[in-house]
Amino acid sequence: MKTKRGIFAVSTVVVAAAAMFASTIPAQAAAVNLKIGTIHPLTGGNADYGIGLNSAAEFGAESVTKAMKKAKIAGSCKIVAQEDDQATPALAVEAATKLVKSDKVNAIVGPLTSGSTLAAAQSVAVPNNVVMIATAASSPAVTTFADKDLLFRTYPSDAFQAKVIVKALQNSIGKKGTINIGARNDAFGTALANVLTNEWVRGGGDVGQKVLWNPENATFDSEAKLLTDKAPDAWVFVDFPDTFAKVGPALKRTGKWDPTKTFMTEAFNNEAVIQTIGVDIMAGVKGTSAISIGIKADRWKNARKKAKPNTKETFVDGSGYDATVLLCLAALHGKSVKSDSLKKSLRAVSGANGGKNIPWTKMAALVKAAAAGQAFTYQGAWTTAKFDKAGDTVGALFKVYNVEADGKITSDPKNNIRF
Amino acid sequence: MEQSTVKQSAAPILDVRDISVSFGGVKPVRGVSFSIEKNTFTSIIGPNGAGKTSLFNLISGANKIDSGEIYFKGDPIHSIHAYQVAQRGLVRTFQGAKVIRRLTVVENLMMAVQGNPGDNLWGFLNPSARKRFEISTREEAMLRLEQVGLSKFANDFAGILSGGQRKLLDLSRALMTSPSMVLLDEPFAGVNPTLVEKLLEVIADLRKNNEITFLLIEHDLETVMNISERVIVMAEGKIIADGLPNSIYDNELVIDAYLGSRRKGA
Amino acid sequence: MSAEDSTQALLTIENLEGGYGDIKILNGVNIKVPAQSIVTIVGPNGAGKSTILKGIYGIARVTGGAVTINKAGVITNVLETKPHNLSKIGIGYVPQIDNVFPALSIDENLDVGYLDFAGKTLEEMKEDIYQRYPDLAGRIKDRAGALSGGQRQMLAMARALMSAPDVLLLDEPSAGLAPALVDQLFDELVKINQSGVTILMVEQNARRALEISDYGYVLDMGRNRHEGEGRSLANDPEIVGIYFGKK
Amino acid sequence: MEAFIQPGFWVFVLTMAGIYGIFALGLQIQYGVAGVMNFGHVGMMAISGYTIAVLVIKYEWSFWWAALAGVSAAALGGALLGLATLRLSGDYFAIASIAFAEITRYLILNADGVTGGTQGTLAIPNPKGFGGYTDQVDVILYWIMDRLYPIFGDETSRDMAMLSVVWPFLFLFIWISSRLQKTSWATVLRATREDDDVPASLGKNVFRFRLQALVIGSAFGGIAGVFWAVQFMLLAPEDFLRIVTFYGWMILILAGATKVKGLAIAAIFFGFLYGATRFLDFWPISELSSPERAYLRIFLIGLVLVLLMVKRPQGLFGKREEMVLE
Amino acid sequence: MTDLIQYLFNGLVVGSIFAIAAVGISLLYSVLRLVNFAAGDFLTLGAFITYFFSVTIEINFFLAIIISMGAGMAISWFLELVLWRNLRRNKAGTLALFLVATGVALMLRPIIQYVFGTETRKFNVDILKTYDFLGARIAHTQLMVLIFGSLAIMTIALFMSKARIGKDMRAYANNPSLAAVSGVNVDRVVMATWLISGALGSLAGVFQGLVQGQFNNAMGDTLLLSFFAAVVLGTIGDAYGALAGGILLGLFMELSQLAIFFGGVPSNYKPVVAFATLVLVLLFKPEGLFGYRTRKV
Repeated sequence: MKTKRGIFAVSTVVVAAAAMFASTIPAQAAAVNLKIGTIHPLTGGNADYGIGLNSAAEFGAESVTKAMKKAKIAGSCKIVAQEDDQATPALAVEAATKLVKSDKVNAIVGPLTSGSTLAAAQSVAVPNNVVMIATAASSPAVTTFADKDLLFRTYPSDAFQAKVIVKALQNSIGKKGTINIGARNDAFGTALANVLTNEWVRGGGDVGQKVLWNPENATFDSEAKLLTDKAPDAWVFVDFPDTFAKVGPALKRTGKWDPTKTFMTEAFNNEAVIQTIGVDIMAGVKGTSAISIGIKADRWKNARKKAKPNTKETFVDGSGYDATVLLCLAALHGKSVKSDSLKKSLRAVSGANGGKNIPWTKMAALVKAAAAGQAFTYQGAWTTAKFDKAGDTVGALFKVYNVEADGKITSDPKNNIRF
Repeated sequence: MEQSTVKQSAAPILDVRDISVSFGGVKPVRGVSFSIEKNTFTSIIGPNGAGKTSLFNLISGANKIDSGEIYFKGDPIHSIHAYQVAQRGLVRTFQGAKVIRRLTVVENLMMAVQGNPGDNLWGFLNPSARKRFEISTREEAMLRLEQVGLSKFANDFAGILSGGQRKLLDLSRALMTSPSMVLLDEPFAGVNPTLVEKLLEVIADLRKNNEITFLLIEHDLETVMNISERVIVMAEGKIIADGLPNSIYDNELVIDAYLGSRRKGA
Repeated sequence: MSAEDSTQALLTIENLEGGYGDIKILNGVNIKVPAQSIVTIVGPNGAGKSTILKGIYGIARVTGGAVTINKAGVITNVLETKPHNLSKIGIGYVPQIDNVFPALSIDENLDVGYLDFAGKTLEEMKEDIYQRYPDLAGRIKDRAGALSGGQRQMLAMARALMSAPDVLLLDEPSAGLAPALVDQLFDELVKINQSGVTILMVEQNARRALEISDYGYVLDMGRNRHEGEGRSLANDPEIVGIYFGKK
Repeated sequence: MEAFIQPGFWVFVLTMAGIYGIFALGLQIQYGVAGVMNFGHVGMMAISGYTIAVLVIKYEWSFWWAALAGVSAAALGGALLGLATLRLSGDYFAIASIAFAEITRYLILNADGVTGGTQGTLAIPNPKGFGGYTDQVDVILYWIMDRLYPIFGDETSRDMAMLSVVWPFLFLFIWISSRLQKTSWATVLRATREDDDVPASLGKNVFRFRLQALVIGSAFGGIAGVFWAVQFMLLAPEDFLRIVTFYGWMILILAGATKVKGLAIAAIFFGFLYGATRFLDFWPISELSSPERAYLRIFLIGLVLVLLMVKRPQGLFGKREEMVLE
Repeated sequence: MTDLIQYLFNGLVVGSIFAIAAVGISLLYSVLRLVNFAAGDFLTLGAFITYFFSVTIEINFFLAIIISMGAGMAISWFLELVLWRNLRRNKAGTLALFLVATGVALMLRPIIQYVFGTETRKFNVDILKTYDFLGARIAHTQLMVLIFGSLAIMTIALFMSKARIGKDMRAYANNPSLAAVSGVNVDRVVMATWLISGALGSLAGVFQGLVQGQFNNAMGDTLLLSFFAAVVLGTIGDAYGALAGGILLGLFMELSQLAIFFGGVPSNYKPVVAFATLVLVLLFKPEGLFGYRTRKV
């Protein structure tokens, strides 16, 4: 027994030493230098989101690099080029081609829109075997798209989001209500509105009015009128803040809209956005949003504000940060910048293979764990990605947020939705 | 209105019946009727604003008439497009001579030929026929240019031609369509006398050999008197006299039209 | 031309040459317009009558000669004055066609013609005009495009008079007018002249115009061909010869 | 600099230049020959591309028949536009043609049951469950890539195969077009550019000639749409904004409106301008943030367009009077 | 009935913005033969300059609007001096002007983005206050636009019909050569045209920002074609026509959603209504609704 215990102890020490040796030496021997390129709309109507995501991605790369230096892990994780696609698919392809062919990046973060994402993946990422993590593409088509497992996304699919919203709705008004749906007439809005309709009707509910609005409309009063003429049990709006900033006042002005019966997407889980649109419009609105377990969203915002004081935040920024950090961690984890390795490691570090939760706040622990080749669950600034087979995020936990009368966003953990 | 002494046969080549037109508040042509015999040379004279060019615009189909009828070779032409009128063999020249400045002189002429397979888009598919046609067209065009002394400009842009040369080009181009009748709108104004002589010869030759009918608007009355078999005088949109050239000299109405009537009682 | 002559003449045209593009129409035209007179230029079609006026207004190209206006001893070179400043040196012009603004009302047509240093206020000026043309006064709000030919001509003249010109240049004022209106027009011109405005006109209706003119010029082939006192020139058989090419 | 000299991106840029070249060729026939100012040309490309995608994905047509149908649909679009508005004078027609292209785009955007709507062609409902339409062409492209591989090795790409297809076609079309422009058909059209009355007085149906030019030009727009569809393998309504038409015009003006043979060089020039501005990251421009560099890029393209029109409206190869005499 | 009043009202609000922007475009076309493709970006610029002065620097909103109109005038005039004048001197054709205007728009847009940022902005105006009117709901901002818009429209109309330079502009647009011989100073007319269109562009931008509640840098460009539709509807080159065309188009776009029109045109087809109106007008009445055919000489 004694000897056995002794042997066990010795072997443990040896194994541990070997493990330590293994985890430090090879890393120094083959330093991993990951080159990332980003594609976002930096000009045009969607530039606001693109610029925010861009700086968030930079912040992500810098955070990882800093932590690596501190932990004396050799190698780097760099954003080598940032391209503009004006949210048009053709330009996204052009940008991706430049990143892959000229800058020789190992991975791409972006683009923003589903159209751009699919085009860039289809024409560039897939044929050239380059990993891509989309930052805001939500179209269900991304899931079914034949991507040779190269296309990931940190933003949840509409199919998934719709389920969450429907669940929240059902928890709130029951399964058999009538809802009115308003959505922006673009890839994001129409897809989510459709899936939402299907899910809600399947659950036994009714859809009264469904109105699609063009983001570039001069006014939205007529649309607001259609949506409020017959009061439903609840409203669901699928929109981005820049458009809803025009729709919201129009809704309010009808006098028939009840914000407390309104559910919205994650885009509005942001106090700055609430302020911009107007607290008096948004007070009472509910919505669902993916959350990281145990960390307040504000912490990331404050941290970025410190690191990048000049960029204005938008709701989606955390997604760009997570995408970049995950790529860097995956490179460390697989000790390679090759796509096949990145693909595999992205799952290992995102929590798809299980492992303990490590939040983004503990970057040192994250890089060490990754460099050690461990599987863990990265608790991101935006969500817990847990990439599934299709590369979609199936984040674990959603909160139901509520906009208070003073514009603060609160949520009751009791209402959290778990998948 | 004074009726002509020129004989009228049963089937005139051009028959204009009581046509009128108005633009806005202006009525440039008011109830004009006349007919033109085949292979004749008739001139229309009259002071500025008499409606002569407006009349040509109506006959050639460039403008639509408000009322009346126009027959060419027995068929009505008042309700068809200008290009259809031209295709039937009634072509015109323009006051001030319109040339296509950015086409070469010879291209200006070649464009006028009818039935060019190259005109038809599908003619593109039959290059040999097109080529053959264009070669023969070019020959014909060069001949015409030689006639009027423009052959040395054949491959220059028409834009470089002087006013007189443009008139020659305009006339030659009209003739390239192989017309049976030509409306000439002041073809001699600004052309130097020797070329006018030349032109007159060409016209005489055409009348003799090709049986082309001419209707002329001209200001230079001397020329008109010399070459016309018949003169129609217009004033204020109406025909005020129609007859043999010499008859109009003594016509008080005509003199009044030109010099203005005296004040009544003056 | 003697110095004395040129001081008497309000408007002097000397050896004017020019045309359109490279087509030369004027081959040296000399015209003198004494103050307070009516001078008429006649001649067969294509003689270059209108080109003189268009040359003054920069619409036709002038290649030689001079045009001067002499107001109380102050001599101004007309050819070097921009078209929009000609009304300021006392020259009013009524083109033959397109001589009103069809989209503007009658009142507005007059407003556009008004010059603020004309000595009278706009209202006074318009009052004068409307008194002179009661036909126009009745429909001041109507678009000029809705006017008949005669009324248009009247309006065009009225517009030119709004700048209180010393000399009025008229390009075939009777063109396109019904015979009854022609009488009215020439009566009108005499009245305008009597109110102190010098008139230089180009006219197709040679006899009628010359009858009211103090002096007349006959042009042919862009040159002075004949001239004389108005009424006698009107009855001069030589004109018929010039017109009908009997040389 | 190192990134700048990598060939891969330039292969893409050249391919796109070729497609834009074919696109501009349509405008060249319409404007350079017939004087028709079509500012809705991008609509024809959209019509063609979408026709192909819908027919292949939804109705399982062969790509080749679908491509033929696409080009025909674009030509038909041109005919429709022409029949409706070609009698209008220049600027009116230009505005009407923009409206036509925008209507086309909005219809594509909103007819989601047919076109995939906002989601792009991937969302076209189809029996197979996957919205690709390039399988048949890809067979050829891969065959070409196999032939290119021994020469270029790992640099071989689908773009390279496309490049080797697009450019011969561009040259072929330029050749056809220049032949076409030697016919008397083109002579008549050049005459109509200056004056309608003269050709009409010579028995030429001006409207028919002009309509033909519009239809042929639109067909070239449709052909560009075929290549565009193959190149991107996926179409979305945002690809067909009116700015694309202006890029076509820019190439045409660079070439000199009447100089069909200059188009190829102008297309390369434009492609380079458009692509090279993505590399504006050397000092001192590198001091700017990436969004600022993106603004600068758009600004520069605008500036080049303005300077070109002010300083050299006749383009690289054209004669000045071509532009002056509108 | 309430529906009708509501849509009518919404249409009038949109229409008055269209009208104000369309007059500027129409004047530029009639005087300079310039189809101003940069007009949309001038709207955006006007809104942002007003924002800068009224929100960032916090001066009076109306004063800020006036400053912004002044800036619009200044920039327009500047472009005339450095660009358009030279093009006219070079006898640039319609196409050249088309393309240069597009180039200007391409240049202006990034400048606006660079200077004012990409964020969504809003004025310090209560966008929620509403009034009841015969069952229809009327927003404070809409009412502001309607009142000040009508004032602006009346001012423009008065200016065009009463002020000397306004009449000169119309005269010049109507018959340039006669205007010149009538003593109209062409240089002054050109300058006035730019100044007016610059000022109106800014004003329309502010109004649009007010009606939307919020705006970003893409605001003007997306509306550009609607403005052109309004200009064509009201007869190109006719200032009064543009005013009427703008209001009609606004009404037409909003009223098309009423059930009596094909069961109500869905909201996402609204732009199609505008462009289709444009094409139909061009098709059946190319001289515009208020145009009249002039004599063919």
